[in-house]
Amino acid sequence: MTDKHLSTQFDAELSAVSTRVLEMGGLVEQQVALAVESLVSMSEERAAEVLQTERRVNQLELDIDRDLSSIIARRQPTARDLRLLIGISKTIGNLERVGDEAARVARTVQRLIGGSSHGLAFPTAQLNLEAQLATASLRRALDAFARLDVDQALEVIKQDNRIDAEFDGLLRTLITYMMEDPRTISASIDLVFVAKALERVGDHAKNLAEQVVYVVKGADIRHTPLEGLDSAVQ
Amino acid sequence: MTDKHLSTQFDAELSAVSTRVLEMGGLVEQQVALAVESLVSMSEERAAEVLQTERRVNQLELDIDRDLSSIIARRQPTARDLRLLIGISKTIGNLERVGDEAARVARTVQRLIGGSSHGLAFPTAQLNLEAQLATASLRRALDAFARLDVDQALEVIKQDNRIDAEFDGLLRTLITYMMEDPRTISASIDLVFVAKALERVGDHAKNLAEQVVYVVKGADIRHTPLEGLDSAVQ
Amino acid sequence: AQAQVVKIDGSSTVFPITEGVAEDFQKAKKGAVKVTVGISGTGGGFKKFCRGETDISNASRPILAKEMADCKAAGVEYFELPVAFDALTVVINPRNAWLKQITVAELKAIWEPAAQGKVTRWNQVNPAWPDAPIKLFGAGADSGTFDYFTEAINGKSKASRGDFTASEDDNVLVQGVSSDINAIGYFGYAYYAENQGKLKALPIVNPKGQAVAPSEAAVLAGSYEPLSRPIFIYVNAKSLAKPEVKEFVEYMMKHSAKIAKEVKYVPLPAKAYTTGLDHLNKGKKGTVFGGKNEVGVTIEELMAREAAL
Amino acid sequence: MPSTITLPQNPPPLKAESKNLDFYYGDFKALKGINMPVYENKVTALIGPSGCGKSTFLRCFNRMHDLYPGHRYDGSIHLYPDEVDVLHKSVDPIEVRMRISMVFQKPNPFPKSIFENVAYGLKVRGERNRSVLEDKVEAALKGAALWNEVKDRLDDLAVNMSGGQQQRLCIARALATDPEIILFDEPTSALDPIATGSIEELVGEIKQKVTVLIVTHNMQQAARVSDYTAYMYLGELMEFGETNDIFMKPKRKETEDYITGRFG
Amino acid sequence: MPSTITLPQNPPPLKAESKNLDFYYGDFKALKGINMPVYENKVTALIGPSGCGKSTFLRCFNRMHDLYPGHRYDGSIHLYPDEVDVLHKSVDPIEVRMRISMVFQKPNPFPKSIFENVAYGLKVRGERNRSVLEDKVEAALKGAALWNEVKDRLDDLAVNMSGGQQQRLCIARALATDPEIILFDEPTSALDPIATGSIEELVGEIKQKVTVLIVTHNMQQAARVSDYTAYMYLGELMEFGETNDIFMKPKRKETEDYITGRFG
Amino acid sequence: MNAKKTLAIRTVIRRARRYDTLVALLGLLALSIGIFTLAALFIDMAITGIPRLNSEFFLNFPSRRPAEAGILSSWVGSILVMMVTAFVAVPLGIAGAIYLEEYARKNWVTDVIEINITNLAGVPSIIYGLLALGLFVYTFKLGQSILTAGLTLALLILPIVITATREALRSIPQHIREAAYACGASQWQVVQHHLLKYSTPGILTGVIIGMSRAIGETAPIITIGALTFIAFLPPAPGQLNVETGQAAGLFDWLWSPFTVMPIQIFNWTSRPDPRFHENAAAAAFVLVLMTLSMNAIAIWLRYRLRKNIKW
Amino acid sequence: MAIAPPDAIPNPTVPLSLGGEARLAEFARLKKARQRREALIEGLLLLAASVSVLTTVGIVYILIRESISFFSHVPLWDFLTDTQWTPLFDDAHFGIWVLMSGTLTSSLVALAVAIPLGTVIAIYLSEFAGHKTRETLKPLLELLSGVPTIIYGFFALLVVTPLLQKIFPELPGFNVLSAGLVMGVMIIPYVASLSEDAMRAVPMSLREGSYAMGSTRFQTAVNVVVPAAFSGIASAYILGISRAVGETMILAVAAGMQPTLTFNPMEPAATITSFIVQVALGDLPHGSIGYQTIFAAGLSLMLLTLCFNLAGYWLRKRFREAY
Ligand SMILES: Nc1ncnc2c1ncn2[C@@H]1O[C@H](COP(=O)(O)OP(=O)(O)OP(=O)(O)O)[C@@H](O)[C@H]1O
Ligand SMILES: Nc1ncnc2c1ncn2[C@@H]1O[C@H](COP(=O)(O)OP(=O)(O)OP(=O)(O)O)[C@@H](O)[C@H]1O
Ligand SMILES: [Mg+2]
Ligand SMILES: [Mg+2]
Ligand SMILES: O=P([O-])([O-])[O-]
Repeated sequence: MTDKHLSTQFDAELSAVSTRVLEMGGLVEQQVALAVESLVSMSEERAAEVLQTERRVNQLELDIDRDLSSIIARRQPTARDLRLLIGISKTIGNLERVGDEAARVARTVQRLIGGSSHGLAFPTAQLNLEAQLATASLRRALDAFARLDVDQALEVIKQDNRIDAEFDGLLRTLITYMMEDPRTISASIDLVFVAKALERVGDHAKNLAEQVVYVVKGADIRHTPLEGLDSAVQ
Repeated sequence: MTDKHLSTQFDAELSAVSTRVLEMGGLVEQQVALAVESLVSMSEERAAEVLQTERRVNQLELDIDRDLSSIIARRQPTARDLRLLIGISKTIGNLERVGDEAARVARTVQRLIGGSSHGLAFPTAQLNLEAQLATASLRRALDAFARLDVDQALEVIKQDNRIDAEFDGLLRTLITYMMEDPRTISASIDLVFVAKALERVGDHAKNLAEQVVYVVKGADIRHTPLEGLDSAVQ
Repeated sequence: AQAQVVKIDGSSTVFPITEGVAEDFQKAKKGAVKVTVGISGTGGGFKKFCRGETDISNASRPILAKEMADCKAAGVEYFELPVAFDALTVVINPRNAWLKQITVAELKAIWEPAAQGKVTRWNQVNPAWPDAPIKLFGAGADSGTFDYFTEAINGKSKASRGDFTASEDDNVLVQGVSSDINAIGYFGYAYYAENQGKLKALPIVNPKGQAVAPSEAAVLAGSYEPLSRPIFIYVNAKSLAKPEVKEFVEYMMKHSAKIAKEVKYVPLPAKAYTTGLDHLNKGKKGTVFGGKNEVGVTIEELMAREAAL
Repeated sequence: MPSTITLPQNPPPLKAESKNLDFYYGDFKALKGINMPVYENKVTALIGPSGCGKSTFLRCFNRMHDLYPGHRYDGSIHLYPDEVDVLHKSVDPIEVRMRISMVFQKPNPFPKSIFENVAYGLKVRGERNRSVLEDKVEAALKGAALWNEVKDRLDDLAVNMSGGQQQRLCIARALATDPEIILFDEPTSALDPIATGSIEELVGEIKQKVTVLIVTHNMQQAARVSDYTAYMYLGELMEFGETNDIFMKPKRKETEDYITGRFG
Repeated sequence: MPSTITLPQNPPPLKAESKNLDFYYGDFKALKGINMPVYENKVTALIGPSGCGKSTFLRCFNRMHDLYPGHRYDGSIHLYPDEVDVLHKSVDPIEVRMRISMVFQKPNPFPKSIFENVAYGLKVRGERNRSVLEDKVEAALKGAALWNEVKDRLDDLAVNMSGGQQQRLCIARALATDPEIILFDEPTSALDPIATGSIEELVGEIKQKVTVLIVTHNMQQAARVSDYTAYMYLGELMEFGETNDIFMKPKRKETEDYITGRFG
Repeated sequence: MNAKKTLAIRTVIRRARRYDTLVALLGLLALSIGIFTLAALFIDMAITGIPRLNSEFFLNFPSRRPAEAGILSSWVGSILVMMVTAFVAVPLGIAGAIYLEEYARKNWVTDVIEINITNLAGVPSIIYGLLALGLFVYTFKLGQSILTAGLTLALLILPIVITATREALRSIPQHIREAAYACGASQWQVVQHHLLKYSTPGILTGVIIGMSRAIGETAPIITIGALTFIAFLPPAPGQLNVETGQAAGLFDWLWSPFTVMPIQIFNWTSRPDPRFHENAAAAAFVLVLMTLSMNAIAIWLRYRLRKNIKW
Repeated sequence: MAIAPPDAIPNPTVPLSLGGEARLAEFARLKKARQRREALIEGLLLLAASVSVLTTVGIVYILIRESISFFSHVPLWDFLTDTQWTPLFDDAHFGIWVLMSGTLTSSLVALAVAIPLGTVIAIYLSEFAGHKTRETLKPLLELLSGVPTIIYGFFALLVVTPLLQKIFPELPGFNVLSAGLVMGVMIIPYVASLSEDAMRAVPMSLREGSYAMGSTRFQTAVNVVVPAAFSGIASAYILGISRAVGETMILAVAAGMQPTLTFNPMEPAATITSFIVQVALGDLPHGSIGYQTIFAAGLSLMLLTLCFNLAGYWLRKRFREAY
């Protein structure tokens, strides 16, 4: 065929979906950042903004999922195309859950603001660090997805440990806080959930990265121990 | 066609996958029950058993997902068939996460057993109740899936509130425990996570139920508020 | 551009003579006059002639009453001019050694209608002849030859047995007789003359009791009886007004004798041609036969008769 | 049984509409009371099991049945904007065919040159001016994504091209006369997936200029190329609606059974 | 370019194998050094763009090319277990065809009764006993899922059946003689999705008894019915492997481009 | 497959193969009977006739002297008659076939016409002669001219041309018609632009088969009164008449008397003088060669035209 | 779910961008001119088509007109039952059966040659011979039908009959056998060529189907090709029969023109056609009863061929190729 016509329609549809996924990713990323910010600055508005975005993310998930099934129903995707669609389907699920975690953080912030624990000292720096790690992970995973970059995806997966370690540290710190001043327990438990949420963001970023590997290599590396990773990707 | 041949192969493949999903569901259900049991009886073996099962569940998730994509690649499913496949894909994701929660509980049990909090009094009854509610929800959701019973699925969705309420109550109880005796904080935090895990099981059961509605009715009711549910399903 | 054309049609028997004359005449006139000669049989020829479509009609028998009526109806008047003799020749296979001559009666016994299906062996005709099947070959029932032969032998025109091999094409008959030792057949003299190697002409016992074989001399002498017949051309009287037709007829009367010989017919005595021309010039129109075929008339007799339309 | 017709929320302008259309082959009633809209600049797909009357319905639009004896139309097919009833006795079928082109199942180029094939419709319309012809042929070939492949051999015989090229040529031939509607009767069933793909792309593109009605046996093709889908069964229109809905959420059990292959 | 051949981990027993197979139509080399295994009681699909040599390759297996002048085989196709080379000069093509049946693109029943069609192969093999014939015909028709439809009209002319039924009849005809391999050359391209579905079911079932080699233009069909898939291009075997792998994780870019429709 | 089964199959095959050999041999035998007859005929004609084939034979008029006789008037006549025949039969036949195949409704009338045409093809040619005599010669007064002969033979081969044209039209796939109609073509445009062009090879074949038949026909020409002796050629258009000084009109030759090859042959074969039979053989040889070359042209044309027509 | 009644479908809102008024006006103009031209052409074509019908009408008219006056002299009953045919004799008999027997016998002999040989040749050419062989042999064979029949006549008389006489010394010099045999050879190409065409037209897919079952060529030809091509082959046979029945010159030359009621091919016989040609060339006065016999005979011949053609038509209808 001289005229390069072939499958451009399908490709157009695919890239439209991919774009929306990235849009959703951007939204979610922003959501997480906002949530952390609202926590650190105890800002009611930021928290509200997060919850606002949450609705858009949910809608995006529904939309993209509908598009995906319509594409599958209409085009008979195979190989990489199909993996991409499946990968996207799992990716948006994860993104939505990241959004949920951010919303959870935002709701905690709202509760904290409304609560009595106002003047409490928080391990803000540590929380911030975990938040940074998690968002970075998320951003890198989304980036890997945008470029279908397996190496970067593997990087993300391998780095998940660090967030987990950070979470453990944070948890221990919070327990110390609580033991020192039982009045903070209620608020601290909230922070535990926040930390947990951030840790889950990291997990989801890892899941995203796994999907990138699946899309590109066709290898499903979920539940694969880190050691086995490189050989599975070959 | 007099000979009823048509699409029986596809139907056979579909039902093979469905069977495995139900098998996975059964495993997960059992896992949750075991996890709760291990917690209540502080049984090391039960906990180990849960973790054992976890690997099988993970494997099932991978297998079923592979089968799903292979079916999509090979058969051009549309309408209900496609929705079923997509529903299954989301269902097994949820089931796997239920398994994860059960594993989390089991790991907590292991930690509790290994820890120093031996003689502590726990709000076992309350935990047990939440666990009962969660597993019941899960069982009913799986049942609804097996029979593609929309009414039962809607039931499950509407009842999710009860588990959430139970969790809130439990959380408050635990905070009380912690405040009373700061030595139990560490162990209580573990229990908070257990309670959270059970609450999540309920959430996942709800997600399963949503998929049933999607498969049967083609209506994606995720993120739909309870009030809007009935009209969305029409 | 009305070219000068002389149109002749009719009998196939007469054709070779007319053709020869036409050929020479055209050459003599250096192509200024065109002559066409067709073959539609004597009957077909008269049909056209009596519609005024042809100038001259070849005829191997005299014009018949029906045709005379047709001509009359169309206002066609004509001159009847004999141009040559045809000697109907009875032939047998050259290997046939026992048959030397034949009488008219014997011929009749063989050919008469009553013989059909009954007289099938030679010895039924004459016990002296062998007990062998008779294979009969004769002219087609629609030919002048057939009419003449039946009239001459069976006494009635067209009265013949039907179970013989008939052909319009005399070569076919030649072939038939020459390939069968028990064969007997009859056709025009020319075909015998050209195939003397393959055939044997059977002498006919004439009314005077002589067995005469066909030959120019015998015919001219009038001794080959009753199987020699004159053949004619009929000339449309109106056409004679056209100089080319007149010229052609005159040319024909002058040269027929020579050409008849060339094509193995027996020419008439020279006087017959001049008498013919005479009749023409005197306007002696019509036929001398009165619409019937006749056998055994001599040429002199004919020339003397009064013609009628 | 009444048809299930789901009209879009904001329907695009109508290009044609069949109203209570019955069609008979002799005594056999092949179409039964078909009511269906055809929207302007949209692709409408007709699907259904073999013998359900898809081709019959399609061929009513350009009065192709008039070529054969013993046909009978009842009801009407209105063509907009002038609302002429193409099936009406007083309407000249040739005029209808000048407005509605058709592409057939098997590529059927005339055994003439590529140029003459594409120019044919124009010649029939009395166009003789060579340079006009050349321009229109080029435009049509470009519209059919064939120009680059054939521009250097416009005088070659069309039948020497590959099947996919031939079918694109037939599309160019149909396009050349600026038709208002193009009918496609299983245009790719004789082609391989590659050629099929290129034809499908093409259908997607030409709908910007013309309205397309396409019959196909290939469910996915209907799903891929069309905006609206009509499911026919035993001469009746069972369901009509937006393609996405028909394929993801058919309203009728029969439609679902058919598109999922559980029919029969 | 060497073919990418991914053999399964635990290969099933071999039924046939082509070794360095070249095929020429006159001077045109239509197949180039094809090496490919055919596993017993499995379905192997041949896919590839039009003209890539799928049919040509398939028709080597039963020496169908022998019917036409100007062909030449190089290399071999071994048939197991007896390892006879079906392409060898000394091997009688009729004997090969008695072991390897074929079903064609367009259903081609003989203009005879249904019974005669199915019994034809048996008669050719010298079977005259009516009751044996009846039994085998019944078994074959059952195997082709046609018995219930035709058992009351075995004496009807086969050409009066529907296209799908005719194709199943042709399968019954092929089955009746207990072949070791059945070759299918695009057996459903002339059929609608329903009939196609039933043929595909059938292929899935008969592979329990015979080995199947199928050419198809329909990617999904290959994916649906086959255990192994071979992708051919320009007369070469590009990739061979388990169907799932070929469709989900093709090794070669060319294969992937083809199955995803990005070829060309 | 076990050895026993193989053996059994081989026996069956061997038995079946015997019939193959038998039929092939029979076929060859049958063919050779035909070919042998043809060769015998041809060689026979050639041996007898070829010595006569010199330029004079072609340039001389008939004569009573065998050695001088030639076929000039007859071969010219044959060619002219064929021209008229072709000129009349081809357009009439094609037009009639087009009407029957493309325009006429398919009903019992068409059936009757169809039977009528097959039947006409089987009517002995001499009956056409009778018809022509009554119609052309007597009713229309066309005389015994080239025109009459041409028309008669045209009627004779009309069914052949019609049938061949209909076959050719029928072999044009319906989808070509549909394609043309779908482009908005009217019925006549479809015929003119497509059907006529694509059926040309088939029509040509029919025409030439018909002409080969016509050129050998004897009986009807005799009936209408073709001449046997004619020692001049029809006037060429513009040829000056020596006598009248008038130039011949463009179509004067149509009204001219004529003769044709078969009549010449027929006449010569029935001559007593065997040397005429040699002439007949020579003329027959020429006639067969004429037929042959017409067929050759047909094959060549068909091949050339078919090359560009594929569906 | 919106189930819309048909008239609820909204009307178009946007006017047609292409064309519009001008375009429609142009169409209307084209239409007028076109319709006039089409009507004229159809009329002309109809005229041409009617020529063949008129020819038949003419033939039938002429045959019947003359036959009527013939049958006013000769009772139909005699015509059909008399066992002698001597219309030109003084003692005229008009038993058409005599000529019919000759026609039928000679046709049977010819067909006994042409049909088996033609069919075998067709099978051989279509199923056994290679492409080259077929392409050379078939035109060669078709030449057989291009030879003027009068030449066949002499061939039968001068070559075949003497040969036959070597085998059957009793055989007369003129006989139906030799004429029929030669006529059979002449008809071979009609039968073979048309049958071969019909067999060729059987789609290759059917043949492939048969070969794929393990058939030999013979089995394929007999079981698949011939049945599938049956109607075409039947047409070829019918054409052959028509040719045989209508053949004139061979019989006129070689069969002996002897009107006897016999079905024995070893005897000479006259056929309807040879009788007609004989009379047409002869000296009979036109309009005489003898001359009219040729029309009665011609009418019988036409009826005979009509019967065969009707049979052929029926056969073709009944066994239309169905593959
Ligand atoms: N010319 C005809 N005469 C009589 N009946 C016909 C004719 N053409 C089609 N039919 C019948 O009309 C019905 C509809 O045929 P149609 O060709 O429209 O079906 P289709 O849906 O296009 O099928 P396919 O998918 O096989 O092309 C069928 O039952 C068919 O048998
Ligand atoms: N009889 C033949 N003579 C010469 N070349 C041929 C012949 N048959 C096929 N070919 C050529 O051989 C190549 C392979 O043809 P083949 O029919 O095997 O392709 P295919 O893959 O089956 O294509 P399709 O999908 O169109 O059936 C093509 O290039 C074709 O043009
Ligand atoms: Mg159709
Ligand atoms: Mg192929
Ligand atoms: O042609 P005839 O001489 O026999 O009349």
